[in-house]
Amino acid sequence: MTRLPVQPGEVLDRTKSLSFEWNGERLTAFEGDTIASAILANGNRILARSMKYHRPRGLLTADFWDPNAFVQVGDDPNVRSAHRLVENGMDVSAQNVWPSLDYDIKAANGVVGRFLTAGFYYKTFMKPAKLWPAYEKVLAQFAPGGKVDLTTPHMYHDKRYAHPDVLVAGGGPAGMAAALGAAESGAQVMLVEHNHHLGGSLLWGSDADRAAAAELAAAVTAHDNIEVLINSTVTGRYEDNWCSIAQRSHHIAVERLIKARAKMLVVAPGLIERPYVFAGNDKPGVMLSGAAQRLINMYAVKPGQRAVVFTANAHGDSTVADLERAGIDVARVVDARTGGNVVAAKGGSKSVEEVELGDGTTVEADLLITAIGWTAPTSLLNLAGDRPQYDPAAARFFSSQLPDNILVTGGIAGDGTTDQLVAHGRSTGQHAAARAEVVAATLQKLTTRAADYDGDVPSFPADNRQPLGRDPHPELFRSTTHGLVDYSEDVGSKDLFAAAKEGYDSVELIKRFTTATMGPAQGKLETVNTVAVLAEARGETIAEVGTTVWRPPYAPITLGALGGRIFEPVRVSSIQPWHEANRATPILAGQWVRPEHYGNPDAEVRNTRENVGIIDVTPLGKLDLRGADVPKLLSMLYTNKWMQLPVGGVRYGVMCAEDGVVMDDGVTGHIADDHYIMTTTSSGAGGVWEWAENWLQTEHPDWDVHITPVTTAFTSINVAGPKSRELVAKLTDVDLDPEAFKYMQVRTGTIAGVENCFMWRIGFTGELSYELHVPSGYGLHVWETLLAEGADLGIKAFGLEAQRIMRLEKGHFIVGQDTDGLTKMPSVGMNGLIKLDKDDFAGKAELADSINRTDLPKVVAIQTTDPTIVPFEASQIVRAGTNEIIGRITSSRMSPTLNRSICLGQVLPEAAEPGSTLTVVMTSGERVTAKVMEHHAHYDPEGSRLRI
Amino acid sequence: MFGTRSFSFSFERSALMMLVPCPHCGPRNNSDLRYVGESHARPDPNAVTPEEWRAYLYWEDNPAGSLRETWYCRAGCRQYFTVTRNTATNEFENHPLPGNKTGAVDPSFHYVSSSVSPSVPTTSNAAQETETNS
Amino acid sequence: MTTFRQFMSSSSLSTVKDAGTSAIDSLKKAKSDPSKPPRYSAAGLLVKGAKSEEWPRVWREHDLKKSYDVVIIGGGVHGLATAYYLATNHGITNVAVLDKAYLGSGGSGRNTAIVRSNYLTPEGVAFYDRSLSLYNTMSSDLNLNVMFSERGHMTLAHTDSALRTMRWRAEVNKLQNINSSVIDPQEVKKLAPSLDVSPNTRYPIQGALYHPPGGTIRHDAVVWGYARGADHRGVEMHQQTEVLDIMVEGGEGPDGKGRGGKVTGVKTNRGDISAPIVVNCTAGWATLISDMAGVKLPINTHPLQAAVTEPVKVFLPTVVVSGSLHVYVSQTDRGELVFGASVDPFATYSMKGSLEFTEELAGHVLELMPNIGRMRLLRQWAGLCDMTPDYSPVMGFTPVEGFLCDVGWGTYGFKAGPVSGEQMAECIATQAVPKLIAPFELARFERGDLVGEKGAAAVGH
Amino acid sequence: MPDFASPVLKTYPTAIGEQTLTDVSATTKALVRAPRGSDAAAELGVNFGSSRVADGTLVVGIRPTEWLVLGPADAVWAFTDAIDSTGHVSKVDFTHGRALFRITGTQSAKVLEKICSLDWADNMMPDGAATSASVAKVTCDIVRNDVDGVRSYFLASDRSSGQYLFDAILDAGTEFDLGVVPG
Repeated sequence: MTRLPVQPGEVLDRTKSLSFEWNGERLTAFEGDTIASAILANGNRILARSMKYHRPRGLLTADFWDPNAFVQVGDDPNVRSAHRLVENGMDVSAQNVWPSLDYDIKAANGVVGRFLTAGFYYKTFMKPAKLWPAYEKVLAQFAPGGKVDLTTPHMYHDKRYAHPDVLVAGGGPAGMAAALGAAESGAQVMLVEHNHHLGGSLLWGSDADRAAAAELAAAVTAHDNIEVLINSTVTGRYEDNWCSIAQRSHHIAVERLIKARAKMLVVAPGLIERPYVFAGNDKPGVMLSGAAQRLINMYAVKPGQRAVVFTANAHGDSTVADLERAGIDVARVVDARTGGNVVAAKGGSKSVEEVELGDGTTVEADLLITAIGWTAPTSLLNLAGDRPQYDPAAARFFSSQLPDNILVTGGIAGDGTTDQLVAHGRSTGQHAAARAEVVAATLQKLTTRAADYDGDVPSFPADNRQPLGRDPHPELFRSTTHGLVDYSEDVGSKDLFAAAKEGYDSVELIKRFTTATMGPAQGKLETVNTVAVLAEARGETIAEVGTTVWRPPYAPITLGALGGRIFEPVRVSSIQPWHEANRATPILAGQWVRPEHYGNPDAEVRNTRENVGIIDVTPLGKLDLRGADVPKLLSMLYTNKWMQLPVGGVRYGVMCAEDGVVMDDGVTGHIADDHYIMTTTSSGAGGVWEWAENWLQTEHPDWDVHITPVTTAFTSINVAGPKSRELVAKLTDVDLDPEAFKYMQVRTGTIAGVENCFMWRIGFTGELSYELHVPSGYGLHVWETLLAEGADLGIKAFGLEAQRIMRLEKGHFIVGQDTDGLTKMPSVGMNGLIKLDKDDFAGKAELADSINRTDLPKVVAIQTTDPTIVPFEASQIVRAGTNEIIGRITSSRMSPTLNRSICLGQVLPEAAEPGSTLTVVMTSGERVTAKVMEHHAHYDPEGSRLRI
Repeated sequence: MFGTRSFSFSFERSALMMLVPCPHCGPRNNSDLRYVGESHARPDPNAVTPEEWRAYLYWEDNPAGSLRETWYCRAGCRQYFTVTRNTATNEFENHPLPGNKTGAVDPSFHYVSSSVSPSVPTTSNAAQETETNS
Repeated sequence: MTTFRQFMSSSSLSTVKDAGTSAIDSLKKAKSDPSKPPRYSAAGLLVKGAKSEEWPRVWREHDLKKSYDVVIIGGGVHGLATAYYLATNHGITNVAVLDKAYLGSGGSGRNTAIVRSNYLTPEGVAFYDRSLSLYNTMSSDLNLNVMFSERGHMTLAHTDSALRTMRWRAEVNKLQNINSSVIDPQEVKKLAPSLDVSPNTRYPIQGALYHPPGGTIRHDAVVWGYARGADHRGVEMHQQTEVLDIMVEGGEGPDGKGRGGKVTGVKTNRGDISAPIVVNCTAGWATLISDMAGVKLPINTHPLQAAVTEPVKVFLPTVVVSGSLHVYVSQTDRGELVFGASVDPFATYSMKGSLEFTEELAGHVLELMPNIGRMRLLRQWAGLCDMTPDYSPVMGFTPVEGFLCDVGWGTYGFKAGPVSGEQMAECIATQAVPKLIAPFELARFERGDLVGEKGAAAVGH
Repeated sequence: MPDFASPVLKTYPTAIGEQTLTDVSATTKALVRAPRGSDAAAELGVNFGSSRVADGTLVVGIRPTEWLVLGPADAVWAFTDAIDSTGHVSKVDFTHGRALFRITGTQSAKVLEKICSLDWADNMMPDGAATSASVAKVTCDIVRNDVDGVRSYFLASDRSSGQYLFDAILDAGTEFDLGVVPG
């Protein structure tokens, strides 16, 4: 066991013992242990094997960013074992090992490593080309990472929006002080800490550090204005301080996404300790000073027996005392500030055994601690447009230009004692609160619904904060030997030198060629060393080489949390309960759920043609138009004329976009003086409404028209069939006499006791039909009354499929099916509806030209020679004997009425003349002949049935 | 392009969650609005050649900088309005939220609304079938 | 037909005449160059590894010359392929490729590296099929492994209407001998077991267009391969070289630019270059470059976002696309899922990623593959796409003589890189528009004859 | 006349907690349009973004030049009939076009914050404030209308999405024990 006695700062609850499995072996842990600390406490050192060479790896940073600590936990791949807490019964296993962690065959890759330089695969496997797929399969075997379990259920993920005055990213001393400073100034604060405890680096520091952390944490937790989110990460900062937060600590969701519009963002993530590049720097036992301090002070784990400490700063220095207190023999302290250096870690593959120093001596040790400097995690600042600048004196990057709604504090802003950092944090919080007040006031003043804001919006206060200093720090990146730069990707400094020599010598090219910085830590450990090594290879400075752009998210976030609960609105008509009770087969049409049929669409067609059928057509778009200028609007939207439509009249129209392409069609009825109702296609309802508003608001604001979308205010029921008049007559007070209420007319009245209904006679199905529009609160009542009253007439409900068949029998085209995004109006055979003598209408200029064109395809009715053959919709029409496409079938069905196959199609003009013979290519490749018909309507082309 | 003139593609998708200065509602998340496109005056259809009309339909200014453009406040006030945005930075002229730009707040923030040309909106249904890159 | 050399010799500019001769000279030089760099091979790797030797630069650095026969603006796949084929197929090697950043820094390095040829229109199919065949032999042609992975490409249909469009595409494809067919949900499940093909989902999978020859490729390698190949033949690649202006004489616009004008060269941040032919091969900045010549384009610039997850063991063998859900996904050999979507809904030159994209993407991916909710998104990025009204490019000549465009590639540019380079090279060398790219000429917009890919894209339901 | 059928048809256990959701879709809703500065606008008495109680109705300025009048049928029609109709004024019965829900409770804003990106802080959405926004991807008209000093909001959506929206709100309210109270 390597568990130490109780440590003063440990975060373990030793009264609660947990057990879990590690590669099939049962291990114990205390509550508060991370998976990695528990594995180490049980005497293990190796957690994983590396990606390419499968080298054994132990802890390096012992925190979230550790590149060597990825494990599989049950069905959860790529778990950060140095961050994830142990839970009772967890099933943890090593990833990327075969057959086992201790013995891995692929480690043989390491032997041939000198040939597998970065990017080697670009230079081989070109020939024979046939063999590459086989090579590829082998390469894929080497894919790192855990396993996805294809039986994992879709878990519950919550989301939330927030509007904090001040969002503080980072719960270390400066972050906590900033939260307090802001909250004490009256701001609503959200404080987000990446780890499980507030306190940051104080947690693994001295007794005084921990006391300071505890005091701050207590104050933060007690403050009403501060919402604390632990084990949560600000993963991104987007436009206008739109910030994403991954919360891994909420009781009802495994991980949830919070989207915060922060008036001010305070970035206080601290610093990330940077590894040193030297030979053997990935051997188990080589770790950063923070790792050793966390293991000893927080988790009471003894990381080794005999240590060499390579230090360039106070954190390294203080680690020496921690090691000694833990009973570790500190064999040598090598001070970089006085010229000391570490050249190589040597030993077997599973542990450091001796350390070669710059002075030529070799020291036996199983632990090598390095403390050589920092990476400033400026990711959130980059996302805000900052371009951090390198300061060679401090050996790290600092932000250079921030927008006014972001402030930084803590280690990312400078150095200082705990007191100095806290003071800077507090004044930053106060300043952030003052700025947030300005933003809040501006938003309140500009937002119509908000409370009145009296007086002038204040200006941003002057920034009088005392800036933090910058401690001098030696620049340490690479020793005199080559070593790993990117542990996750197995990319070494030698690879980077080689790539630079080959011409991949800009920071972006070298990243792409070698994959350095592309791994799970996304450069947090690797980027600065990569840049430094490249600078060395090029003989330039770090500033000259520049840095790569950090991309979001700051820390990986699960797809589950991002997806959240899926909001996919569903729309149903008021008759939906009846459809469901009568086992309608549903079909999705956009957001609408509609009945496709009730079992037998052909029978539904026949019954409608013989008796009477009803269909729920509620999704049909309906716009209520009121005002003196409605006819002008209609004239503008439709290609035909509308100024003379009398009250009680209904007219069909086609709408074109400005490029002459057919956009929508439908009928509009003149209900009363200055009152019309327009119908649109179901899918076009929203678009036509916005289109009409656009004309009214931007081109003709002087016109008096009010548009109200009433698609679902009315439940729409089409009653069709020779007996429809007889049926409707039983229910309504409207005079249905054919002379009083003609085809293409509209009437208002009462239906089945429901007032304020309207109905019109139209004929999409080709039969006598009345389309009833009743207030939706009574839609189901009217539907059921129709069925009851129509029982003796042979009434049957019909679905969308029967309607499609009947409309095809009648040859009505469907916008978006028989037309496409390029079908101009002259193609659909309705040039009579294009009224170029109107002063203006949408698409006029284009139609004026295209109406004379002879090369536009035509929509035509088509029948196959063999009446039993129904070509699939989308079957191509070719020039006989060739593969040259001259058209396609756009709609096709077997007509139950005509007992033959019927089609609509688009063909080039050369083949569009009635009687032309066409060659249709079936899906099977077989070619069949077909004929272009004289009329679009296959059935009752004179329209006698609907005028009775 | 979104078809002011005639074409349009999917817009019921969210992008950068920037605040768009709606002159009627105040600042709103852009997901509440529909982007209509560059604002171009509609020529008199009776006085143009086909080529001039197509220039109106298809040519774009597409500057990397200041652009006059039209938005529709779809989930809010349902008004069309025209604003100026810097397409390189996505900052609106007279940005509603102080602090995004370095510098002082402009308390005299106001909006300009003007006549713009009509567009064809698509519906979500049509948009759903829009070909994506693949 | 005027050939390139006739065009060159008929030019009134003496520098151009010089350039014309130098084109031939450099061609000869390339053929006889004894210092040709070593080929890449496994044996080479072994030898270099054993001797710890270095490889030579993948492409060399040069001082900017005062004149070139052809200046190509944009060092992405399109520009480099154009240069490569100018040199390889036409012997024109006095060519400069200029890039304001590093090679492949634009769309070429930001796309999701999917290739396919199952387009809707005959002209689209023919074009992309040629591109796919060039990709197929690219590794050996360029002597650099571009890791073309012919893993099949599946476009899901969630509605009747989408299925109809898939059939349409399949039928058109079949007539042109493209391997493409509509498959049912059970076949979908066989090809990609992680997909949920049950009928009870919000967007049930009703079938798919399956295209076995489609797949993925290592996009950066394509850039490097063309650059290396062009370099071997004498083409000069100039990184960090930004074009500030294009010099045009005699046009009807301000400063002699625009219709009727003639290109004389470009101004760059590294000095002026005279050149009789300037080719705009940029994406994202296409209108800014063409504005410099006074040429208007029907293009708006929109960002296209992409994202990648952490790696997991390979479980998704094909490319999966859902137009309805705005998502496409494939798994790399490294185990990462690479995601893309359709373009963002408003024009911008900002390439910042957006949170909403990742939310929508994840939500939709989980609709398709409900079991991968524990995978983690690692990185997101965006590239710029130049969108045209008909989802088709603008290629070939413009109203300014000597100024050619290969732009407007929307979200399809990477797939088309090789064939575009090949055809643009032919267009430049022969001074005539090759048949394959004739449908994409700029003048179609003035005629109101848009290319039919728009037809499919706008088919409603 | 038959009984009005609400778009919310499922049945739910009655709430036990303090946070409640109620389907009030049967409420009469009149949509009134009047030009800026008209007599009608003055009689309606509120601007876009706010609401007031008048003669037993709630008058809501839901858009520029557009008002929604909510209440019992008699009161709504009495109020709207009395509005001056001179000029370009229109009145549409919108009762059947919209689902209408009321969510009440001290945590009601916290529930809505999970499905709507609006800032629900008191200064940004005071009692009486009105706006419209996307709630769980459905566009809703929203009015804050506190009950005895307790936060309460009306949400009106397209009728056809009513059932979906009702369930989405309930789901978001799970962690706050949101429950249904019959209207």
